[in-house]
Formats: sequence, C-alpha cells, structure tokens
Amino acid sequence: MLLTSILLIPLVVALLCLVARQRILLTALNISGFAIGLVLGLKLFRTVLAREGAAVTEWGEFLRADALSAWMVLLISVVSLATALYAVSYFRRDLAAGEVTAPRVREFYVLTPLFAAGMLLVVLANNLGVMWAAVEITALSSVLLVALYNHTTSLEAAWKYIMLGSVGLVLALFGTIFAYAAAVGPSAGMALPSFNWSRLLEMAPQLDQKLVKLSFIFVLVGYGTKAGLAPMHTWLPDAHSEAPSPTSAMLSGVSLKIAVYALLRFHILSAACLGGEFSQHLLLGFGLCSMALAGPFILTQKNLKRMLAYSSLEHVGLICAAIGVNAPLTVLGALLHMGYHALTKPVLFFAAGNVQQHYHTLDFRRIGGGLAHSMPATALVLGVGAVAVSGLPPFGLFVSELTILAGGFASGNAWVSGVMLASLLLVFCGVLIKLARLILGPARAAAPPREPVAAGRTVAMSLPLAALLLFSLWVPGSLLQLLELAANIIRRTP
Amino acid sequence: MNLPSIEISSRLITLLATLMLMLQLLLVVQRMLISNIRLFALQSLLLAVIAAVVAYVYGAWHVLFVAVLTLLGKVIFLPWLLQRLVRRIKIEEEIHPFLGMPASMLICGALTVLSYVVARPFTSLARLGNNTLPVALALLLTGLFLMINRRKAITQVLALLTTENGMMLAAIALTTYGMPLVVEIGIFFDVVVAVMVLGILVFRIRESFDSMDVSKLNELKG
Amino acid sequence: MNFSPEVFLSLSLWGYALGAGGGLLLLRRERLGNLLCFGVAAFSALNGLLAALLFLAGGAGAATPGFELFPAPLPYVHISVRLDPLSAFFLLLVSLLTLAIGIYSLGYARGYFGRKNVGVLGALFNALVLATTLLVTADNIWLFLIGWELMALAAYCLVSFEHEKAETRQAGVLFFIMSHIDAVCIIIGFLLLYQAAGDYGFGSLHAIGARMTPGRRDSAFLLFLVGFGIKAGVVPLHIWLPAAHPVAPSNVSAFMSGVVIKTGIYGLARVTFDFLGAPPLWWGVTVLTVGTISAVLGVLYALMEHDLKRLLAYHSIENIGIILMGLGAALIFLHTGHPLLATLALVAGLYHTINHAVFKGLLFLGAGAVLHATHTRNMEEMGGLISRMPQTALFFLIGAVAISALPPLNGFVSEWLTYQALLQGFGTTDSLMRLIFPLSGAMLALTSALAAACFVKAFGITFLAQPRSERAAQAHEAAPTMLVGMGLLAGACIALGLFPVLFVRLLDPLTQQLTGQQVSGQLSAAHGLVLTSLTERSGTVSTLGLSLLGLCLLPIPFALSWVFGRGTRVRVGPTWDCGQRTLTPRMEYTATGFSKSIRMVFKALFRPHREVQREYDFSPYFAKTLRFDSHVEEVFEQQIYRPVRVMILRASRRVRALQAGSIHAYLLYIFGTLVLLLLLLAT
Amino acid sequence: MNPDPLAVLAQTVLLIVLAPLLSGLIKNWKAKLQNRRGARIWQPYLDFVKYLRKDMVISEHASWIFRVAPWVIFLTALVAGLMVPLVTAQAPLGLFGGALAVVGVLALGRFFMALGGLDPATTFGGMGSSREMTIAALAEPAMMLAIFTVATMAGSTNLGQIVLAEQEPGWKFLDAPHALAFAAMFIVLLAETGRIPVDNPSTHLELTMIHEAMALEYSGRSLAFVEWGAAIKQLVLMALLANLFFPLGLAPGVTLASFGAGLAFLAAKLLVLAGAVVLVEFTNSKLRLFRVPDLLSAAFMLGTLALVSTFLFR
Repeated sequence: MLLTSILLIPLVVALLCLVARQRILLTALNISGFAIGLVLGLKLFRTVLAREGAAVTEWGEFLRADALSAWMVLLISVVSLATALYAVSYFRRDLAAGEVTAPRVREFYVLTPLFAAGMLLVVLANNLGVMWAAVEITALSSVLLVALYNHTTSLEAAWKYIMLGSVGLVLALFGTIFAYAAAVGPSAGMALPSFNWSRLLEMAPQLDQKLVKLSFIFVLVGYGTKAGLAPMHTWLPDAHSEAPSPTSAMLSGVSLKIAVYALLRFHILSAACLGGEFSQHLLLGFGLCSMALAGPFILTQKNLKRMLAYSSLEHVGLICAAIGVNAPLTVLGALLHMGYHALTKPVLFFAAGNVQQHYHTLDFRRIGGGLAHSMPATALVLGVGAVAVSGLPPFGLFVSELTILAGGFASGNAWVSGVMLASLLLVFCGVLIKLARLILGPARAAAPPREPVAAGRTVAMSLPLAALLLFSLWVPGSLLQLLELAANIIRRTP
Repeated sequence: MNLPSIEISSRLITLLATLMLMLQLLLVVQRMLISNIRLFALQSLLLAVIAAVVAYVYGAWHVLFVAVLTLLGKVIFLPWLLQRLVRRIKIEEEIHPFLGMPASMLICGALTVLSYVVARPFTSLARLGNNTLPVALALLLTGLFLMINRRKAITQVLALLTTENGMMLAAIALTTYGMPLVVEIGIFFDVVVAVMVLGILVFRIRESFDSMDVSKLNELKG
Repeated sequence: MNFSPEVFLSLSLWGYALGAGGGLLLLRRERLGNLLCFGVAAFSALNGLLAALLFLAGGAGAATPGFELFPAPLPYVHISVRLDPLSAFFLLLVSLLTLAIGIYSLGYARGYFGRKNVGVLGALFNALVLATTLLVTADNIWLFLIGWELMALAAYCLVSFEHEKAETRQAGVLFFIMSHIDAVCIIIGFLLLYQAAGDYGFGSLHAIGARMTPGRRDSAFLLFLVGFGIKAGVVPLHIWLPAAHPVAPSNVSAFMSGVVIKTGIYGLARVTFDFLGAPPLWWGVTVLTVGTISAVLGVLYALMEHDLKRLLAYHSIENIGIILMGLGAALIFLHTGHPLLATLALVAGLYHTINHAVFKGLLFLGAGAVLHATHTRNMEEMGGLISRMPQTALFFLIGAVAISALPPLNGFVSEWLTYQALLQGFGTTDSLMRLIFPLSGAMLALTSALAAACFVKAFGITFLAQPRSERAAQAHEAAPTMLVGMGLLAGACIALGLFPVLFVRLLDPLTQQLTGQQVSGQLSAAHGLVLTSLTERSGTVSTLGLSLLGLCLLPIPFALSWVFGRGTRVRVGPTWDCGQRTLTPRMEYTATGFSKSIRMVFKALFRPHREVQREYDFSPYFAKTLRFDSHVEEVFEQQIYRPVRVMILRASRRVRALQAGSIHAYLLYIFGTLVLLLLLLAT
Repeated sequence: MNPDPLAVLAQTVLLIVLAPLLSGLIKNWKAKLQNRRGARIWQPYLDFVKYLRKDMVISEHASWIFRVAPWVIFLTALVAGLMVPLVTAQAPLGLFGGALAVVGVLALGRFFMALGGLDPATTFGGMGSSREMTIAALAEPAMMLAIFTVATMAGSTNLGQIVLAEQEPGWKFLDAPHALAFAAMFIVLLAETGRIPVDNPSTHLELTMIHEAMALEYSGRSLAFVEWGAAIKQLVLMALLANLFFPLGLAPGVTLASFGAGLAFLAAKLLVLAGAVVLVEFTNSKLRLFRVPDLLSAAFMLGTLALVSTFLFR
C-alpha cells in the first residue's frame, strides 16, 4: 500500500485544491501533502534498505520501487516540500503586486501536486509505457505552470516547451515501442510479453540487438530533450526563466533528473543486452557536450534566471557524463551530485524570485549591482548558494564533483576529467563575474527602497541550504548504503 | 483464420500504409489549413482501417478497441476541434513556408529513402505487410520536417499529430498483438490532452500576439 | 593532558573555528566582536606556535600519526591532520604571522567601527587562518584541496571587504578566477598522483614519482608548478597579486603576502621533494630560471609604483623569486647527486621563506598603520610621517633594511646562504649548464640592490622630509596594539638576523625528511657565533659579530669629536634653498622622480608613457594649469591576459547565437541530432 | 682564527690614518697633471679637523636619521675595512665575513647615506640619492660576477682564503679570468667611489654631483664623518682590488717584521692604483648620467667573460 499511497496523496491534494477557495487552505493542503509525501518517502527508503535492495512491488509488479527509484522519490518530495514552503510568501507578494490573479494562483496550487504526482509515477511505474505516459503528464502540467503569467515571453517559453517536449516524447515513445518490439521476437510462443522493465531486464540477453540499439537512440534523443542534454536543450533556459520561481525550482531541481532517470532505465536495459560500450559512449558524449556548451552562455548571460538554468544544464551534463564513464566512483558521485544539486538549485531560484519581485527585472544591467545594500538577506542567500553551486568546499557539491573526477582518473580516462574540469572552471568564472557584479558594489540611487526583512521568507528560502550544509558535513551511513545499491543497479553488478 | 486471408490482409495493409505516406506528402504540399486538417483526418481513418484489419486477422479484440478509439478521437473529435479553432481565429492560409515546394518534396523523398535504409535490417521481423515499419519511420521524419518548415502554430500541431499517427502505425506493425491495452489508453488520452493544452496555448497566443506566425515568437535570446 | 604538539594543534584549529563562529554571532556588537575574534585568533596562533616549536625542537624525525579532527562525511574523505617537519615549519610560519597580525588587528579594526561590520572581518580572518592551517597540516589529498579552496574563498571575501570601490571588486574577481585556475591545475596533478598510488593519504604518496611513467610524472610536475606558481605569484602568472593585495584591509594583505603565497611554496616543496622523487635536471633549471625572472621583474615593477601597498605586493613577487632560486638550486643538486649542497640550498630557500613572511608582514602592517593615519595609499601625498609616527617609522625602517638584504638583519642572512649555494653550484658540473648559477647570482645581486633603491624611495618619500598633503600633516601615531603587533615582527626580524645558527638547527628535522641530510652542524662554527657555508674554509659570516664590532668601534668617532670639537654647538636652521624664501613641500623629490633614472635605464622593458597637458591663456610661457601623467605599460596584462580574455568572450558571443529564439532552429537541432544518429547506426 | 684585539686595533688606526692621505694624494696628483700646484697632500686632515671644530646646523625638517647617518657611514666603512686583508693575508675580522659581507656592509652605509640625503627635504639630496642608488644597483651585478670569478677559482668567498689560494706556487698572475675580473672591478671602483667618468667629486654643480649632493646639508661634525667615511670606503675598495688581484707581500702570519714589509707593499700597490685612477680622471670627462649604464653594462660583460673564461680557456 506504501507506493500507491505515495502516488495518491498528491492526486488527492490536487483534487481538493480544485475545490478549495481560500489561499491559506490551498497552501496548507499543499504543504501537508508534500510533508506526508516526504514521510512516506523516508518510510520507502527504510523498507528498501531493510530488504537489502530487493524492489518493493505493488499491484502485481505494476508499481515497483528499487533503490534508484527510492532515492528519486526522496529528491522529489524534498524539492516539492521546499517549493511549497517558499511559494507561500512568493504568491502573497505577487498577489499584492497584482502580477497574478487569484484563479491563476489556484491553478498553480492544483497543477503543482499534479506535476509531483506525475514525477512520482515516472519513478514508481514498472511498465515502460506507463512511465512514458507519466512523463507526458509532467510535461503537460508544467507547461501550464510555465504559462502562469500572461507576459508574451512566458507564452513564448510555454509554446516552445510544449512543442519541443512533445517532439521529444513522440521520439521517446518510438524508442519504447522498439524496445517492446525487441521483446516480441524471442517470446513468440508466449502470450503478450509483459512491458515491465524488470521482466525486460531478465530477458535482456535474448532481446534483438539491432532493435535495442535503435530504441536506445530514439529514447536518448527523446528523453534527452526532456532532460535538456546538449543539442536538444534549447527550451530549458526559456522555460526555467519564464516560469514562476517555485516552478522553475522544481523544474531545475528535479524534473530534469526524472528525465535522466527514464534515460537510465533504458541505459541499463541496453547495457544488459548489448554490453555497456554503446550506451555509455553516447551518454558520455552528450554529457560532455552539455557541459561544454553551458560555459559560453553563462559568460555572456544577461538574465539571472537564465544563468541558473544554464548552470542546471551543466550539472545534468556532468551527471550524464559521470554515468557514461561507468566507474564505481563516478556513478556513486553522480547520484550524490543529484542529491546535492537538488538541494542547492531551488535556493538560487528562490533568491532570484525575490530579486525579480523587488526589482521587477532580472537583467543584470538594469539591476546594476549593490544587491547587498538593497536586499541584504537575499544577497547573502544568493551568494552562499552560488558558492555551493560552483562546487566550493564547505558544501557537498565539491565532494561529489571531486569523487567523479577521481573516478575518471582511476578508471583510466583522465581526458574526460580534464574536459569536465575545464568546463566547470569556465562556468565558475562566468557565475563569479556576473554575481560579483550583481551583489557587490555601492547602493544604487535608482534601486527601489531597502527590502523589509521578512523573517518567514528568509527561513523558507534558506531551509534547503541548511539541509545541504548538514548533509555535506555528515552523510548518514544508511543514505550511503542506498546510493551504493542504486549504483550497483546502474552498473548491473550484483 | 485461413492462410489466404493473412496474405490478402498483409497486402491490404501494405497498400493502406503506402496511401498514408502519400497523404503525408500531400500534406507537405498543401497550403490551405482546412484541407490540411481534412487530409490528417483521412490519414487517421486509414490508420483505423489498418488496426481493424489486424484485429480481424489475429482476433485481438483490444486492437479493435484501439481502432474504434482512433476513429472517434482522431478522425472525428480532433479535426472538429481544430476546425472550430481555425474558424474562430479566422486565418486561412499558410503564407510562405521556409522552403519552397520543390525543395521540401526533395527532402521528404530523401527522408523516406533514409527510413527505408534504417528499416532494412528489420524486415525479417515484420509479419503484417512488409513496409509498415519504413512507412512509420518516414511518417515520423517527414512530420518533423513539416514542423520545422511551417510558420503557423496550427500546422505545427497537425505535423505533430501525423508523427503520432506514424508511431501508432509502428506499434501495430511491429507487435503482432499491439501493445497492452493500458498503455494504448494511456497514450491515447495523453495525445488528446496534449492537443487540448495546445489549443489553450494557441488561443492565448492569438490574444497577445495578433498573428499565429510562430516565427514572431523570438524575444527570448541567448 | 600531556602537552604533545597534537594537543596544541587541535586547540589552535578549534580556536580558529570558535573565532569564526563567534564573529558571526557578535555581528551587532562591534567592540566585543573585534576583541573576541582577533583575541581568539591570537591565542590560537600562540597554540599553533607552541605546537610547531615543540615538534621541531623535539627533533622528532618521524611524523606524528595523523588524527581525525572531525568524523569523515564520506568513507574515503578523511578530515585528518598530521604534523611532519615540513608542515610543522609552515605551521610555525602561519602561527607567528597570525599572532602578530591578530594583536595588530585589535587596533586596526577599530578604524572600521561604524563604517563596516567588524564581526564579519574577524570571522572571515579566522576562517582564512583556519583554512591555511588545515591546508598546511593536511594528511590527505581531500583535506589539502578543501583547505586550498576554503582559503581562496575566505581570501576573496576579505579582498572584496570594501567592495564599494570598483577597483576592489575587479581585483577580487581576478584573484578568485586565478585561484580557481590554480586549484584546477593542482586537482589534476593530485589526481595523477592518486591514479598511481590508488590512495588519497599523503603517507602512501611518498616517493610515488618512481612508480609513475616519466611522461605522467613530468606533466604532474608542470601542473603543480603552474598551480602553485599562480598562488605564489611567479612572474608570468602574477597579475592578480599587485591587484588584490593593495585593496584588501592591511591586516589581510599582510597575512596574504606573508602566508597565503607561502602555501604555494609549501605545496611545491611537498610535491617535488616528498612525492615526485628524484627530479630530472630540467625541473631544477626551470624553477631556478622562473625564480630569477620573477625576482628581477618583481623588483623592477616595484620601483615604478607610487602606491605603497602595490609596491610591497610587487616585492612579494621578487622575494618569491629568491625563494624559488633556492628551491631550484636544491632540485638541481639533488639531480647531480650533491645531497649536502642540496640541503644548503633548501635551507637557504626555506630560511628566506620565513624571513620574507616576517619582514613583508611587518612592512604591510606598517603600511596599514600609515594608511590608517593618512587615509591614502599614494606615496606622493605622504611625507614627514617620521615625526608624527615615530614608532611606526622605526618598525618600517627595520622592515626596509631587512628586505633590502642589508646586514645585520635576516634578509642578508638568507640571501648570503642563497649566494653560497649558487656559488658552490658553479663547481658541481662541467656542462654549460653551470653558467646558470653565477648568472642567477648576478641577477640576485641586481635584485637586492634595486630592492635597496626601492626601499630608500619607499621609506624616504613616505616618512622623511615635509608632509606633501594636509592629510599627511594631521597623521597621528598608530594604536598601541598595532605597535605591539609590529614590534613582535620587528623583534623576529632582528632575532632571525642575529642568531641564524639557532634557527638552522630548527630546520634539521625538515632537511632530514626532504633530502636525508642534517647540515646544522656544518653550518655553525665558533660555538654558534658564526654561520658557515658547509665548510669553514668556503665562507663564513657572523651578523652578531659584525653588530658587536660596530658597537665596539662606536667610541672612536665620539673620541675624535670630543678631542677636536669640545665646545661646538648644534643649531637648527632652515634647509639651504638657493636663496629663495622658504622650501615648500612641492619642491621635494617625489616617488615618480626618484624612480625616473631607473625607468630611463630599463626603458625597453617598461615602455613608459609620458603626457604633459598645458593650458595657457595668452602666452605659452605662462601656463595656467599643467597636467602631467606618466605610467608604465603593464606588459603581461596587455600582451597575454587581455587578448585571451577578448578571444574567449568573442567565441562565447558567437556560440550564444545558437540560441537565437526561433523555434524552427531548435526543432532543426533535434531533427539533425536524430538523423545524424540514425546515419551513424545505419553505417 | 678568532680575531685578536691587537690586529683589530692596528688595522683600525691604519684605516683611519691612511684614508685621508690617499684622497689628498689623488687630489694633489690630479692638480699636478693639470699643471696646478694643488692642495697639500695632508690637506684632508686639516679639513676634517676644521669640520670637527665647527658648529653644526641641522635642517628643521630633518629627523633622527639625518643625525645617525654620518655615524653609520663611518662605522660601516671601518667594519668593512677590518674584513679586508690590508697588510696580512688573514684580515683581522676575516671570520666575521667574506667578500659578500663587505659588499653588504658598504651597501648598508650607502642606504643610510641616501636616507640622510632625502631627510632635509631638499631637492638636491633627493636627486643625489636617486642617482646614487641607481648607479649602485647597476654596479652590484658586475661586482658580484668579479667576486664569483675570484671566489670559484679559490673555492671560497673568505678574502683571507682567496689570498692564500692565490699565493700558492702554481698561480699564474694575470691569467685571463683575473685580468677580466680586474677590469670589471676597476670600473665598479670608479662607480662606487664617485670618480670622474661616473661622478665628479670636486664639483658643486647640482646637475652633475651625486655623492656631493647627498652630503650637501651636512655641516660640522657630521660632515667630517661623512667625508671621512667616504675616504675610508675608497681606501677599502682600493685595498680590496689591490690585494685580491696582486697578493704580493701579504704575510700569512702576524709578526712585527711582516707588518712593516706588508705595509710597504700595500703603500706601493695603492700608489700604483691611485695613479691609474688619476690617469683615468685626467683623460676622461664626466659621462652623461644615462651613458653611465652603458659603462656599467660593459663592466657586467667583462665580469661574465671572466666567469666563462674560468672553465673555457683552462
């Protein structure tokens, strides 16, 4: 009943929010829903650990949660809880400023749990077709979230997001069908071969090799578009910068990783069938390409949220490349990196949201600088968040990045780590130059009056940051054990 | 289910698939929006017939259910919805796509050849009609090319739906009994909801931008 | 609780952490925050000093076992520190500087009351010292890199502490980018070592070079040389140093110039002597050449500066060059198989490291006091401060004499040792390569003479003659705590200068670890009074003897003036002014004027630009206003760094065009990728 | 070989007495060459005594450095002198420092003299200090190369050891390295003691004087010690040059008889060297300030050639 309850809670919250009127009720519903989700996530985490990594299945293998999906469930619930907490003060200010109408806020509170439910379904569904449908649900719910404001730019971003997303999903469906067709051949005698991932994994060696290659290519381009890998990433900066900050936090924080999760399922399948090289090289290539591409865009960036979006592009590229290298340390590092990035990126988007509400623009030149004087609390959080996202020591991203690099060296492909380090350096310089100019400097005359200290908002904003610092200094043994189990699933070692 | 009916049905399916490809090429050429929608409806009809034939030959009743769904959804409901949208927005004609007629025809030909080349190693697999997979791939690739080539939002949505038809054809052709019902329904509803969301967006874009020309949507740079 | 070095070390580390935390808590109450932060920093520094002295004096050759400071966040990431002679020596250096700067800052930070948040300054300073101490005593690659990046981060925040000025922000960003570039180089270097060793601990990395392929070993060395070279401020990679040090608060620039650039030297020494094993010849030659070039160019550019703190920053580059000369010579001797000479050169390099830390710290603290009093860094607006700030002037003079390598102070002793090492190096090989030693010796002589000229200018223009501006006229003596801080370092300068033999004995365990030789016995003669270069015959010097001799001879001039000039009186009168009315401060020699002759001599290098704009009403002979501007072209900045930056930005703008906004282009990218992959699959 | 007080005292007296005589001699000879009668040889003694008797006028802007500088100049010259072997092969204070220490101590004297020049806020003092430090900076590498040549040939920087090594039988007197090194040291001698091609000791013309400009503000006792210190420094450098390259007559031990013979030899060598200096002064005119670096770079080249020749020609 655990998995179904994890799925049902957000759906119920979504339905209730359809009915509820007052904003307080909506926020309470959302926060409590996601809090319960987190508790259930932790319960799932403990049960998976208790079963030594054997998968928790319900509805006759329709829902299945192994170590990898348990880790994903944790990330989804943490990010959505943080978003819900921040959204309270965010929309209070937006409503006060007349930026958005009450029905649209209600639309936000309905769609966000739906979005979370979609993501949870993706990670819990065992059937690849259902997984595809779940990704489609996340796409559709997040499109309307992106188009929440009625500016022309957010409509444009939403349109590009839905068009490119749909094309990606059609290709992903093609890939899924080819994978399914590969299973039809060998099991001619039996009845309809099951579309479940676990069964397909058992039959992997007998699958038709050519069809599996074709399917991985389509899935790579399809889900790669949703994950924002390099040449297919063009929708990412538009969607993440035009969406309301809570939504872009969820988009950047975890929805990219859901698409990467889907890609990983097929990567494990094709590795089991064809032997790792084919899919690993592709993942490595696309990952490095995304990392390399992020640098130039950040160096010449003019908009704060777009810069954060490109930083997410780089981190997703790093995760894919690390999994492509497929050394024990790099895969563990990649999973650890997913966790730390999921805690860091939302904080930056929350701070960017504050800046947008205060200055009504995100353009570096128009804000000019002196953020430390006009918005001291937000500037501090933005600064500390930037330090974390650039992978500097006190925070965990440094440890995960260095683990990946050490893994790259240990497994003999040092050049990969070299390219990674070069692009990380380029992005670091870009982020430093832009944010130093934004945060530091004298108070500007044209800047709006000093921001009143909203204690509630600052706490909500910096909660994930505190969690990040805690988990940077002390990684609990059980969490590490879960990550090792997940890494074994990805690398298919028993 | 005697032997000759399989022979006849596979030849029939090959014929229908080729017709679908022909319709696709017509779509590429056609300028008028309304006729585009009707062509799409016709193509969906052919797809439904193919599904019916497969269902009849293998007695797989759930494929028949898919045929009926396709008939209701894609042949009747979606074209009606799109036509209503087109009439309310009162834009009739695609002014001038990026590539002229001859160039786009040439590219579609090349794409079809590519899909045949890619699909060649899988001929041993296909049981019903030996060219359904290449046709499906061709539909996908030409549909994508159509999306790239056209400026109007509605045409892009139509192109997306044709690629979706190609996908359904591949599903039916490659797997003797089609995909599990749950998956079919999931996919179908997603497509319908997607079109409705696209409709909402097109309507909102129509309000803020006075035209449906998608190439005007280029404010977000860098 | 036995008083072993580890106890003091952990006390010192936790002390700094407490100071940092305390500073953040006491943001509101400035006075208490200042006292707590810098007081705790000074106390912890004292602990660190005791730990280092106890360890080195104990002569314990073997390193103490590493102990965990903090439970490991990940199984392979251990936060464990270990004291071995090399890290103990640098711990001594860090703690000595922090003690003096801590005391100094108690007075200096008062200047920021009301203006800036002193709690933040104290907390960041404690964090910087904590990171540096962790870095120096780290026991594995992880803690070293964590310490390295934390140091860079804390130093960046401190450099841009007064971020209202645009110059400070730019300098801070440049500093942080360069530190990150050197962090990247070092990470790749260490991962190459990890690849060979399979383990992160420094213990397992010892002499790992033997087990690496020559190609990988050389690339590791080059990466480390570039990485640590950037942090040390070696010439082609030095541009951040003269930008960052002047804009930082003076106690921070003293710490950065005295200690932070020494972490580069620590890294280089640890890697080349401890990890990479027997060096090939070209390593030593590269380090020696780079050292010589840095020394000469450092001092030449220092001479052209009229900003007091930029002048001192360039001098850091010069002294780092001298240290690298010592280390380079030691590497060459290790290759040619002369361990005793290598140890002499190593002792010379490390002795100069601590000397430079002490007198550069003293000079920066002095400059800080001057800046605190006159609110300007421009020497052209100073003058006559010796009568207004007598103690600061005396301490600055001691620092100036020490840095110009004049007997009897410590600069002379370490440069004497370097000369001896270079001199005896000339006789070791027969190949033409031996010419490099005397040539770098001559360049060292040129450097120290130019340094003397530069500090005559710095001291003379800043402290002597008449005040050139109103602000300099109203200068007042620095606070007592600042004087105590400076006095401590001045005392250290004198002690290190007069009693070198004592200090060389402290270096014994270190040379035993790095080159397997102990030379303090050979280096001292006449029961500790005289310093020799390995054999008494090859050269001796005794700074103590010289100063005592000077005192003994003092009665002779007194006697002469008593015998002949008993009844003479001393009268104070106006300076000779060729009969004009009075000598105004505008007639005095200026810093730019003082360095004019050297600018003319080295015209080819400086390419000076000189511009005079005259405004006159009716006749060109009676100018209404005269504007004179002369500056020296920043060769490295213009020729190397600016073109690279412009090229990168132009390439990025071209890549930016990819995201041009048209959805058709985006669809084309996806379509293109798909078609490409399909073609790839089909063939 | 720890220093015995008798030798130290003797050498100190010798230095203090001989220095003014030497500069007086040089002035006298130069005058005679310009067919002038010139001042008496012992004129400098009278000048120094006269200065000692006069009152001292100190500038109002000057600080304690202005008062301390003359003492430092005088004492550093004396200390440097005690480390140079004048009469006996072993300098009385050879243990305390070799060639490098002599250079360092003289540099300390120069440092304080330059500060003394800057202190009374006069333009001439600043100009003198700036030029003095520039020339010293350019002269030092050449001097260091010469010392390196001699030191490597003898295997030690200790002046006593170098002289002893040179007195061994198999020592060729002016072989190539020593000749080149001597030439380089001679140019450096002219630069350091402010002789004609570099600086004109007898002029008060503010555009050309270097050493004189720094001593402009001194009067009375201070002036005496500044001038005396300069004279001692000149003697020390000349003795260093003479004994290092022509170590004739330097007795290894310290006995009364050897002291007398050593003195005679020293006097002869100094006279020859002084003659050379006077000849150079007489035949040349003062170089323009920005031509002096070319002269000093010539000295640097000579030094490098000397160094190279130590192992190329042997």
